[in-house]
Amino acid sequence: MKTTYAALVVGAGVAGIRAALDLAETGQKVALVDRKPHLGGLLTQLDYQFPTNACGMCKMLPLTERDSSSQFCMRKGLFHKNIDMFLSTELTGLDGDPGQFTAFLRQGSSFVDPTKCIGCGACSAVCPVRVPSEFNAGLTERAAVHLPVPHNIPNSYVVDLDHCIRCWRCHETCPTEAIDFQFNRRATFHTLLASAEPGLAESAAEWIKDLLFPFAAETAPEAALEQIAQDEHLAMLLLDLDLPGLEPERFLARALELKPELVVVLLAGPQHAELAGKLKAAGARLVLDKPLKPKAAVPVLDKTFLRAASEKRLELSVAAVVLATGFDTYTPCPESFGADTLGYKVLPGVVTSVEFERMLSGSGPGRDRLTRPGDGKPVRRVAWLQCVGSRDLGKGVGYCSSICCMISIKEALLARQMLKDENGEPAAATIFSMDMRTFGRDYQRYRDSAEEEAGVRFVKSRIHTAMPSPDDPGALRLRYMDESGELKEEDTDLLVLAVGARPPKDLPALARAAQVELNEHGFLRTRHFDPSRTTRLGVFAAGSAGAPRDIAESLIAAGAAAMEASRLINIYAPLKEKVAEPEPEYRDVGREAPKVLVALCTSCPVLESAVDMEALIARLQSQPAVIAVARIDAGCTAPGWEKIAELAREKRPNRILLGACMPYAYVPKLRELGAALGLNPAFMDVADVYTPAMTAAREENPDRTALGREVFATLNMALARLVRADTLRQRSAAPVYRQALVVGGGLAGMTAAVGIADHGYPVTIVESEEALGGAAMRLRTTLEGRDPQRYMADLVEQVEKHPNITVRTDSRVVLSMGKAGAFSTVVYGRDGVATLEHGTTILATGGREAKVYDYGFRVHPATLTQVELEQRLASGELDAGALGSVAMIQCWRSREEGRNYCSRICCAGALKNLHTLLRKNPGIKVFVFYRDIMSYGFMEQFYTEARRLGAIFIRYDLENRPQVAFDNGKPRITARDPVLGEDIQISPDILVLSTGVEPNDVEELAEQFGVPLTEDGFYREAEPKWRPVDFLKYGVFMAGLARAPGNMGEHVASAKAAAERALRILSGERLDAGNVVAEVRHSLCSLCGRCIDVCPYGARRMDLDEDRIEVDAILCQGCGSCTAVCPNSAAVLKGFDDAQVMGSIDAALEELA
Amino acid sequence: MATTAKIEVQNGNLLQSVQAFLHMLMDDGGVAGLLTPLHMGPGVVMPALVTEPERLKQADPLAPAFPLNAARIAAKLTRGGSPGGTLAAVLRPCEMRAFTELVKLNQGNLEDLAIVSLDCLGAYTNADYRTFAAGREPREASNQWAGQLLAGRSPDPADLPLAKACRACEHPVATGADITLGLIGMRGAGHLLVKAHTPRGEALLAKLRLPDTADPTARKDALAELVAGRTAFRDEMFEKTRAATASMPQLADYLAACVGCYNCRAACPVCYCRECVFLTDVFDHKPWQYLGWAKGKSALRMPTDTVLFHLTRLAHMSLSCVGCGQCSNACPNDVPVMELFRTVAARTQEAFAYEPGRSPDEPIPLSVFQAKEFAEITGGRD
Amino acid sequence: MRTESNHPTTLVPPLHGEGRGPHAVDPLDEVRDLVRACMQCGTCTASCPNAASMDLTPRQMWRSLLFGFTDEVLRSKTFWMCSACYTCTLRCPRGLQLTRAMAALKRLAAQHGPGAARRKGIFYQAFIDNVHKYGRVQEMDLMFHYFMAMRDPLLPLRFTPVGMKLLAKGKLHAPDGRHKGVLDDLFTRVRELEGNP
Amino acid sequence: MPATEHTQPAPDQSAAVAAMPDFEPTIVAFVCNWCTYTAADLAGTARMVQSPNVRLVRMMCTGMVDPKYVLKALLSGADAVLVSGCHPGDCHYINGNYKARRRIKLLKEILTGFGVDERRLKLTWVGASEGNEFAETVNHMVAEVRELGPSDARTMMAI
Repeated sequence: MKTTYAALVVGAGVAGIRAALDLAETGQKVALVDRKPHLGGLLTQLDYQFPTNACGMCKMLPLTERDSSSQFCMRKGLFHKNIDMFLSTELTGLDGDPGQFTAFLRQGSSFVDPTKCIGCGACSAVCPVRVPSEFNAGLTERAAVHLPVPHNIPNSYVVDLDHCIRCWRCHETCPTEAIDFQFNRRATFHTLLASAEPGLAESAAEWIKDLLFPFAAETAPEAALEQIAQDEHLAMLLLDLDLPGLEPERFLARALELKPELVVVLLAGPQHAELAGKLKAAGARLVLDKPLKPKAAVPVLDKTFLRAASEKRLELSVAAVVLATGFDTYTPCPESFGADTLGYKVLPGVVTSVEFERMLSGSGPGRDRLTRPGDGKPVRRVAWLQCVGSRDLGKGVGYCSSICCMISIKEALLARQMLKDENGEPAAATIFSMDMRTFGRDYQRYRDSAEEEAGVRFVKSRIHTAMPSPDDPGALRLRYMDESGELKEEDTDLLVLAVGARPPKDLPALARAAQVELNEHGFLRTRHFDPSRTTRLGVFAAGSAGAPRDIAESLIAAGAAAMEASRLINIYAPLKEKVAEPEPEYRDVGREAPKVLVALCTSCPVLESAVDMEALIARLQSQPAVIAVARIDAGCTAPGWEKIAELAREKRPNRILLGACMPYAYVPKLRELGAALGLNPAFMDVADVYTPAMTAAREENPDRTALGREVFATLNMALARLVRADTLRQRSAAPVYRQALVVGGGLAGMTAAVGIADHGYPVTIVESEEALGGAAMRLRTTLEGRDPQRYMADLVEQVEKHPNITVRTDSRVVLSMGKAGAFSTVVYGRDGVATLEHGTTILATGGREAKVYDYGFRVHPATLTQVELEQRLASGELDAGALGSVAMIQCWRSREEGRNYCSRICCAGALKNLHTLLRKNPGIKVFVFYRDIMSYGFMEQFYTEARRLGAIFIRYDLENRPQVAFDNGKPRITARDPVLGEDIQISPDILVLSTGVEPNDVEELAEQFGVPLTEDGFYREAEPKWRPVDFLKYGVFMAGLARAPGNMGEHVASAKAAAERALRILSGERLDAGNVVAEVRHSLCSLCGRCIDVCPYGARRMDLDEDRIEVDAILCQGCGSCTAVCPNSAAVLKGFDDAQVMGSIDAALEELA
Repeated sequence: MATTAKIEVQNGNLLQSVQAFLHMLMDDGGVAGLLTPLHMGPGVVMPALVTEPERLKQADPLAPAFPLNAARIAAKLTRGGSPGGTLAAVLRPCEMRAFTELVKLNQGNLEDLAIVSLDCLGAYTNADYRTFAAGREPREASNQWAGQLLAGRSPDPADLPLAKACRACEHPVATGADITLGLIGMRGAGHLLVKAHTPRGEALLAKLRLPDTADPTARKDALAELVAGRTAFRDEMFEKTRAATASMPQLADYLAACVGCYNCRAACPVCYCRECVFLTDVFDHKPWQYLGWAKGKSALRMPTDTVLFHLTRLAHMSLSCVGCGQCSNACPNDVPVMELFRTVAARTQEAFAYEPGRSPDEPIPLSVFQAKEFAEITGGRD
Repeated sequence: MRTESNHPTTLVPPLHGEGRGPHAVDPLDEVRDLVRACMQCGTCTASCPNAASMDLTPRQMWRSLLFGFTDEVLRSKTFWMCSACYTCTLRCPRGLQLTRAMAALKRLAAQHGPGAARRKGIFYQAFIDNVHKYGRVQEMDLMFHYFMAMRDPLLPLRFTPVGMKLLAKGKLHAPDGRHKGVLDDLFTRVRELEGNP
Repeated sequence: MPATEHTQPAPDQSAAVAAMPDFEPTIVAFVCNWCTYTAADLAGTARMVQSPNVRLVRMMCTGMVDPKYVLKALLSGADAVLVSGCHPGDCHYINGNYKARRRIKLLKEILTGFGVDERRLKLTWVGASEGNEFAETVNHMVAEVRELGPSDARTMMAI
C-alpha cells in the first residue's frame, strides 16, 4: 500500500516539526518520521533555552487557523490535521526522482498497542529489568517496558526489546491486554536450518522448540531453496556458511527473491567475518557466531522473530524529502581515563551538560539530585568546561559545536537562580573557556549580563585535571593554568562538561538510504551558499542536519528546507487550489436551553475503584442541565465513540461532556463526532477525571470522599462552562491579496522573492539603490574558496528574468497600512508613485560594513577594512608578494557598548584574507589581535589551518587594547601578549581592521510597518528562538543582514525561511482565525481604549468612522489581556466569557474539599 | 513660572469678584461657553454651560453645595470632536482631578477646555445644603459663609458640619488647572489671587489684563494649616474605617445596608463604564444558582453580589478615586462608602506610587507594567 | 598598493630586545612547524610534572618559538627538563606532537645552541644511547661515554668523590649485558611513532 | 488532626477552626493554558502526589484573570486563590504575566486591608515542564492554608 504525501520529513525534533508545520500550514500533507519512539528530539530533555532561559516551544504553534492543531504544549506532542506521525520508524530507501520519490520506511513496534494502553504503569512496575534512563541521561533507571518521555501525549508504554529478558510478566500484568508479544504468530513462524554440521539439526530442533517455531532442516543448498519456495509459512532461515556447495551470495539473493520478508540468520565462524558483512548488506538480518551457543542464540532469535513479526514496512509516495536529523551529544569516554583527565564517570561530581540540565529539570530525577553526587551536600559551586569533544583534533573533532558556549552561560544563569542557600545567596558559577563564542546577534549582551548582573565568572583557561579535593572529599579539585601562566587550583562541587555535538550514530546508514553524501565531519554535505540543499536534488537538509546549530538557526534552516520542498512540490505535484474544507453543517442550538449528555469512560478500572461511581452519577444527574449520564466502555476507541454517537442520537442533547483522560487527544475526535451529529464541537468538551484517580490509586489509603469531590468538581466545572457556551458565531476569515512585497533587493531580498515567485505569486522588490545586489556584491571570495560574484550574478539574472517578479530600483516605501493578508503600501521612486496591494511583506533591507573614523583610517593608506583588503587582493591592486607583514585587529569598535554585538563574519573575513595572503606569499608574517575567535562550526578548521600556516594570534581584552600609532604612515602596534606577559611591538606594512557590520538605517521603514528594532538597529523578531524570522506583527517577516549578521549561506537560509512564512499567508484565499478570539460588546463599550494599549498583537484598534473598537480576529491570539483590563466586560474572549468563568468558579466550590 | 495677578475684592464681596472674573473670561478671554455652578432655584445649585455673560449673575462657585461631580460633564463637553468654540469650566479640585483621570481613560479631552478652579472650602451634603440655604438669599449665604470661613470663624449655621469627604480632603487647590483663584490666606489683602499654571492659562490671563501681584506669605501658612487639619481628620477616618472593616465578615456588616442600587457608582466621577458589569447579563443568575449558594451558606443574604460589587469596584477604580465623596452623597441607605473607598484607595495608590489627577501624563497603573517590579508578589522569584 | 618595505617584520619587545632579532635561516623552523597549530590553551603546561622547574612554561616556549625568539628558546632550560612522559602530547586538544617537539629542541640546541646547551645535549645523548644499548641505565658506562664526549680531561676528576660515595652505597653497577637489546623494539617503535624511522 | 501550636494566631483564625477539626482547604487555581496548566497536567500524568484540594480553572493567560474572578472565588467559599502562569519572559502572550502581577498586587493591597491573610492569594510562575514545582506549590499552599484555617468568608451570608 503506497500512501501519498507531499513531503516526508525525517527527524521529529524541533527542526523536523518546524518544517512539517510550515508545509502543513500551507495545506500540504506531511509524513513526519523519527527513529525514536517519541518526538521532540534532544529538546524533550532540555527545559530551558537561551537566551530567554525558558521553554517557549509553544510559540511555534500556528498563529492562524490555530484550531487545526489541537494543542497547547509542543513538548507534549504534535497534533495537526495535515501531519501524520510515524515513530520508531527509519527510512530504508529512497527511489525515484525529485517530485516523484518512493520512500521506504520500516516502522518498528513498541509491542504495546497505543489504542489499548492506558498508561497505568503496571507493566513497568513488574518488569525486573533496570537500565539507565535515556530521558534522564542515565541519572535514573527505567524498566525495559517504559515511558520514553513522561510528558508526551498520548503517552503509551514502549517495550525496549534490546533490554527485555523475555519474562513476559508485563504481558501477563497488563489490565487491558495492550502488550502483544505475538504468541499466536509463533506457530506459523516456520524456521529452516540449512546446515550439514552433524548434530546441529538435532540440537537446534531441541532449543527452537522452546520458541514454539515449527522447525525443519536441510543439508544441501538446493533442497533448502526448494523448501523456501514451497513452505508458504517459512519465515526464518538459519544459514550455515559452511554448508557444502553453498554459493552464499547467489543463494541469499535467490532466497530473498522467493521470499522478500524472509529473516535470514547467518551462522558464521570467525573466518567468515568478511563474507557475513557482505551478506548482511545484501539483506541477511543477523549473524550468529559458530559454534552456536543456545543460551545466547535463543533470546536473539526470539527477539528477531518479535521484531520481524511486529514491524511494518511502509511505502510513501512523496514529492520532496526533508532530513532533520539533528545531532547526538558527545559522551566523554569513561574508558579513556588516561586521556580524559576530567574524570567523567569516575568522579561523581563530573557531569555532562545534558546531565546537568536533567538535574535542573522539573521532570528530572528530582531536586535532591541538585546536591553533590558524592556526598549529598548542597551544591554551592559549579564549574563549566568548554570544548569537551569539540575543537579537539586529538579526539578527531576539527569543528566547533557552535552551541555549547551559550548553553553553558544559560546553565550558569539557571544555577545562579536555582541553587540558592538559605540566605538566598546563589551558588558560584564559573565558566572555563578558550573562546566564548557568543556570535549570535544579541548573545554578547547575554554574556555580558551574565557576567556583570548575574555574577557568572568567566576564566580564560582550559581545565586539564579534576580530582577529589584533598580538603573536602565530596568536592572536586580543579587544576588549571590561568592566562598569565600561573598554575591555579580551586575546588568545585560540580564540574559540568560542555559536551559538543556529534553527527547522529545512524546518519551514515540514513545517508546511504537517502543517497546523499556526508561531509568530512560526518554531517550532511550541503551547498555553501544554499545550506538547505544536499547532494541529491529533492532531498533537503533542515535543522542541524548539515552542521550543529542552535534552535533559532535550526528553525531557520528548517523553514528554508520547507520552502525548497514546497517549491519542488509546487513544480512536480502542484497542489490543487487550496479549497477551504467545507464547514460541517451544525444545527443552531445556541438559543436552546442547554441539554447535556455526560459520558463517563469507565474502561479503566482505576476510576471505578477510586470513587463511588453510583454517587458520582447521581450527583451529576441532579445538575440542572444534565439530561443523561452514561457509562462508556473504552471511550477512546471506535466502539466507544459509536456508543456516544448512538446515545446522542437517542437523547438529542445539545451539549456533550465526556469524562475521560487526555483531553488533547480527543479534540480531533470531537470534530469528527460533531460532524456526525451536526453538533458544533464548541458544544462538546472532555474533562480529565482520570489523572486524579490515577494519582489516588497509587496512594496507600486514598481518601475516596475527597477524590469523589475532586472528580465531581472537575466534571461540574466543565459542565458549567459548557452550559454557558455561547451561541455559535461564524469564525472570522479575511480575504488575502495573494502578492508579496519584498523591501530590499540584496541577497536575502532576491532569494525570498524568487522563492515566493516560484510558487506562482507575484512579488515586487523595492530597492533603494540603482541596481540589485546589495552588500554581497562587494565580496570577492569566501573562506571555502567559492565565487560569490558568480552566485550573485546568477541570482540577479534569475530575478530580472522572473515573470512573477517586478523590480523597482531607486525606490522607497513611503507609507504602508494594513495587516496580514491585506497590506496597502505606497512606493515612490524613479518610476513615480505606485500603490501596491499585497498580503505579506518581507523586510530584507540589509546592512553594510561599519565605518571607522579613528586610527588614521582616512589618513593613512596602510589602514584597510577586511572587505577592502579582500577587494584589493582580488583586483590585484594590492600585491601580496610585496608585503612583509600584516596586522589585523578583530572586534574593532564592536562587542562593546555602542555596538555590543558580534558581527559574526569578521573572524571568517580575517581568516579568508589571511589564507589568501599566505597562499600567495607564505613568507608574510600575519598577526591577528583578537578577543574571542568566532570560528564557529566547520569554520574552526580554517582557524586551525591559519595557525598552521603561521599566522600569530594575540588575544587582547577591552582593558588592554592594542595601541596603534603611525611612523611616517606605517602603523606601529603595541600590545601585550598575555602568554608571555610582555609588551610586543610590530610595524606591519598594512593594518586591517575588522570593523564588523551594521544594519542600514531603517527606523522610518520600521515605523511605517509597525515593527520594532533592537537597540543596535536590527529588526526585532517576535521571539528570539521560536519565531526567528517573524515580527510580532503577523504578516511582516524579516530576512538577511537586517535581521542579524551572518554569512551568505545564512542569509539565504533566513530569506527562504521568511519566504516560507510568507507563503503560509499567500497559500489560501482567506485567512481563518481561531475559535478563541476576543470580541467587543459594543453596547457596553465606553471606548476608553485600554484594551488597545494592552493588546500585545496590535489586534485592536479604534475605528474612528464607526466610533467603536474593532478586533482583528486574524491578529488576535486569544490571550484575553483585553478582557481583564476592561472593567465592564465589554471585551469578551470567546469560550472564556464572564458567565463561563464565574460559572466554573461556582461549580468548583459547589462541594468544598 | 506661574503668572500671578490679582482681582480686587470690593466690600468683602468675594462672590462678586469671582463673578467679575468669570465675566472677564467671557468678555475679554474669548470664552464662548463657561461651565459653572449656578443657582437653579431654592436650595439647588447645578453646573450650567453659560454662553451669555449676563447669566453669570446667578453663578456661584463659592456655594457649599456639591450635588454632583462635574468631571463627567466636562468629559461630555470635550469628548468625540471639537465643541466649536473655546470652552472653560469652573471645577473644584476634586472635579479637576477626576476629569484628568477621565482624560487618561479617553473619556474627555484637556485640549478643548480651559479649567478655572477656586480654592475649595468644601461643601455640605445635599441634605445639609438644603438646610443651610433654607430661607436665605443663596448668593448672600455663600458669600457670608465663605467670608466667615476664610476669616477663621465658624460659618453660620455653626452646627452644620461640612461633608466628611471635604473635611478629609487634602487638596484644596487644583494645581493642574489652567487658572486658579486663590481665596485662602488672602485676608486683608483686599484682592483674590489669580494664577495661571499652563501656557493656555497664561495666554488667557494675559487677555484679561489684570494687575500683577505676588503670593502673600500668609497664604502658604494658611493652606498648610488647613491641609494639616484635614489630614488629621482623614487619618482618624482611615483608622475608624479600618477598624470597622478588619475582616471580611466585618466588611459585610459595614455594607449590610447596601441594596444594590448602584447609585454610588452612578455618582462616581471615575466609574466611567457606560453600563456597570453588575447591571449586565453576567449577573443575571438562574434560580437554581440562588438555591445552590444558599445551600452552601445555610442562608443567603439578598440581594446577592453586594460585597462582590463593592470589592470589584475597589479593584476597578480605587486607584483613580479622588475622594470627592459623591458615592456617600448618593447612597440612599447611608452606607459610608466614601470612607471605605478612600481608606482602601490610600493603600492601593500608595502601593503603585500613584496619585490620581496629578498629571495627565501619568499612566493608570493597570494599563502598564514593567518586566522587573514587585518581585515580592511572587516571593522574590522571577 | 606597494608598502615601503618587504623585509621581514620586526617584532621588537621594547623591554629587553637584545638578541631577539630576525634570523635569516632559523634552525628552529622544523620545531615551529610542529607547534604552529597551538592555540595557547596551556593544557601542556598544566599537565607537565616538571613545569615548576622550567624557566619558560611549555606554553610560553611554544609562543616564543612562534614569535621567532630563537635565541631565547635555545637558552631556555625548559626542554631539558622534559622527561618525555608524553602527558602533554596525550592531552593536547590540537593533537600536537609536543614531546617530539621537546626532543627536537634538545637535538637542535645541542647543535645550534649556546655552549651550555650543547653540554646538556651531550649528556642527554649519552644517556639515551646508554639506555638503548643496555636496556637500562648502566651508570659506569654512561659516565665513561659522557666524559669522553665532553673532551674535558678534568671533568672525571671533579666527579670522583661523588662517584666513590655512590659506589660505596652500591648505587653504581658494573657493566652487565643481561638486558642488552631488550629495548631495541621499543626504540624502533618510538622512532616510527615520531615519524622518523 | 493534632492541634498545631501557634504563638501568634493569624487574625482571621477564628473559632471556626475549633469547630472544624478536620478542616480541608479548598483552593481555586487560575492557571494559564500554556505553562501552569501543562505543568499541572504533567504533575498528574507523572504521578506526582498532588492535593485533591485544588480546583483548576484554565485561563488562556494569567493576564486575563479578572479581579472579580478572584474576589468571586474568595466570597464563594474558596479558602485561597492561586494564580499561576509562565515565568517572566516566557509568557506565551509576551507579557500577560506582567499584567497579572500588577493586578495581584492590587488585589493583595485591597484584601489584606480586610484582614485576608496574604497567604490566601498567591501568584506563582510555573513553567510547562515544572510539574514538580506545581505539585510542590500546591501542596505547600494547602498545608499553609490548612494552618490558617477556613476563610471567614465561608460563614458570611452575603456574597
